[in-house]
Amino acid sequence: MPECPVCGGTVDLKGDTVEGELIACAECGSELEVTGVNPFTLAEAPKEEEDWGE
Amino acid sequence: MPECPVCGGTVDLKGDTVEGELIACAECGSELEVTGVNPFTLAEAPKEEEDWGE
Amino acid sequence: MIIVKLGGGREINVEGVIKDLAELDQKFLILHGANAVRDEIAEKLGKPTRVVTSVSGYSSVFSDKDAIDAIMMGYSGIKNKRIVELCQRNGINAVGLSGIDGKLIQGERNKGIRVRKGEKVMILRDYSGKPKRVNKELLQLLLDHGYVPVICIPITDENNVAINSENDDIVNVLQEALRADTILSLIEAPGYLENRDDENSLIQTITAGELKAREDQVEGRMKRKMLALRKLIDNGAKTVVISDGRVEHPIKGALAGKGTTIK
Amino acid sequence: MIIVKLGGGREINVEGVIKDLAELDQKFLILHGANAVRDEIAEKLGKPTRVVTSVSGYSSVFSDKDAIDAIMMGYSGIKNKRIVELCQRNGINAVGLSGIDGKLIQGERNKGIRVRKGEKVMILRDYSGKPKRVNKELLQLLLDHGYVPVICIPITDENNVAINSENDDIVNVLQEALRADTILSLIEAPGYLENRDDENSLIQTITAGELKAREDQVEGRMKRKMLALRKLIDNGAKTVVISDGRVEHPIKGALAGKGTTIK
Repeated sequence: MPECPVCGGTVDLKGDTVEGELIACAECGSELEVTGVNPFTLAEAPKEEEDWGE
Repeated sequence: MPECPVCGGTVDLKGDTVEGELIACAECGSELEVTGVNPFTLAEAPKEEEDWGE
Repeated sequence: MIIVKLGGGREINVEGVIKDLAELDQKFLILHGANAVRDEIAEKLGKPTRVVTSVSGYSSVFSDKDAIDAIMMGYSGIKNKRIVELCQRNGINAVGLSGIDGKLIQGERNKGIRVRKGEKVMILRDYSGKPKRVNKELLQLLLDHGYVPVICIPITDENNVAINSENDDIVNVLQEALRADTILSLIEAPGYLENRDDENSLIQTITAGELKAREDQVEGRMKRKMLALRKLIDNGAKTVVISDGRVEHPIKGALAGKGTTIK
Repeated sequence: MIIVKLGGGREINVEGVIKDLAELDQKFLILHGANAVRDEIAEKLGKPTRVVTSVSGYSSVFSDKDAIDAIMMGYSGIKNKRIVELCQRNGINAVGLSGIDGKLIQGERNKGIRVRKGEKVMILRDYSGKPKRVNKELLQLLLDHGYVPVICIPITDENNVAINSENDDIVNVLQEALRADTILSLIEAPGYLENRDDENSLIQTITAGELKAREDQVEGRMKRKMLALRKLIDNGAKTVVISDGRVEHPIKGALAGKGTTIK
């Protein structure tokens, strides 16, 4: 299982996790983005943006 | 009936003559374009061009 | 200098706008939309414009590759060139440019919005972003040589990729560069309406301060539009007029104060 | 100065062309076609490209209003802007322009061709014409400031109306203005073939004189193409190369003399 990029703790991912999914780190609560599967890779989720404009 | 713009002779047009049609003047043989119907109007046909390019 | 912002709806009287502008003795440039014709093209090409709604309730166009193609066909293709043609036929020496031409409008790609997909919350990224700066040298070069820039999306992102963006934001980066004294925004309504559905609830004049107060009362798209308008005043515009683009003389009307004037 | 003429077929390796050009240390500009993507758009919009045949046997595209719309969407819309985007992503500061922008390519409307309609012979007029001159000042202004013009139809007629025209003729008016020393024409074939259907019948080099002789043996479109090529040499081009635009390095190949060189 991958490590949380913020606190280093192990992040437990369910089987149906897909790329682009957002999850919260159980240990530090940071919002993480699943950037890859097989193997799972994680990154801190980008800052909140309401919309794109048009 | 309209006059030939080149030689001034009367041009005899059939009933089914339409705008954009090309006809030859019976008297001077010039190529004329029917530029209007009701009433018929005539003009000398533009110089021959083979094609438009593309 | 006047910045003319044309809405992209079907009912905008573009011919009337151009005929009015042809009589103007001031320098001007045009920023135009084309959402109506873009949607039509996208529909007919079997890739209709898609709108996505973020978890915080904002809806916006999903700009994937097909959507950028439709923008290039609709905005910088047919709408831009038919406006340039109309200008030329009325003695205005227009040059049509999208934001990627000569990196005219440079922006930054959006980082992604959050959308719900069944039980999951997903990050959704596309080809859209916010404009940050303008190639002022290119604009000035054309203006100084008697050309009238006719501008539209797409703009270019930090990696020179073509992206969608919002004309309300683009007019702001244009204003930052050009410091125009007057900005005319022509829309498919008499002006800024107190009540959207009542064309008689037109607000004639509004100060930047009043605008700020109204901004605090609303949410979402309307809030963003008001913020963008207020920024124009902050960036040196003396007069911003939102006026009806459907009438016979839209520019003359706006210059005569018809619609909503922000001072 | 090099003029790069890109064919409008699907198989032209545009990315390969742009990557080669990014390494070039000479000034250049691009004139491109887009007939393949235009035909596809016209088809999907339910107004397929129509070809008419004149009484003297010439066939050409019938450019009515819908056809010009498709040209604005296909040529000056998606093709032009995707090429500009590719250029920008490879460090080439491209500015995309159609012939009507700033009256870059000025022409004259065709007077009409003669077509048979049942028993009658009719004059058929449309929005097409021949290019006559170029706005050299605008081209020079952009080139001198480090921009690379990426040019396509429509062009403008004597009344500033947008019209269709032939790239073979447009490259000639560009050459008259710019007196480029090299012209590279990239097509969907190895070069000028003795026998159209035999890719091994490539003619490596041909002098203007030999071209004139061949011109006299053929009729129609091929004759016009050869005349246009010969005119390039008359207008000061030292080297004209017709080369394969489908290979991995189309420009490098052409500059190395691959294809047919006209001297």
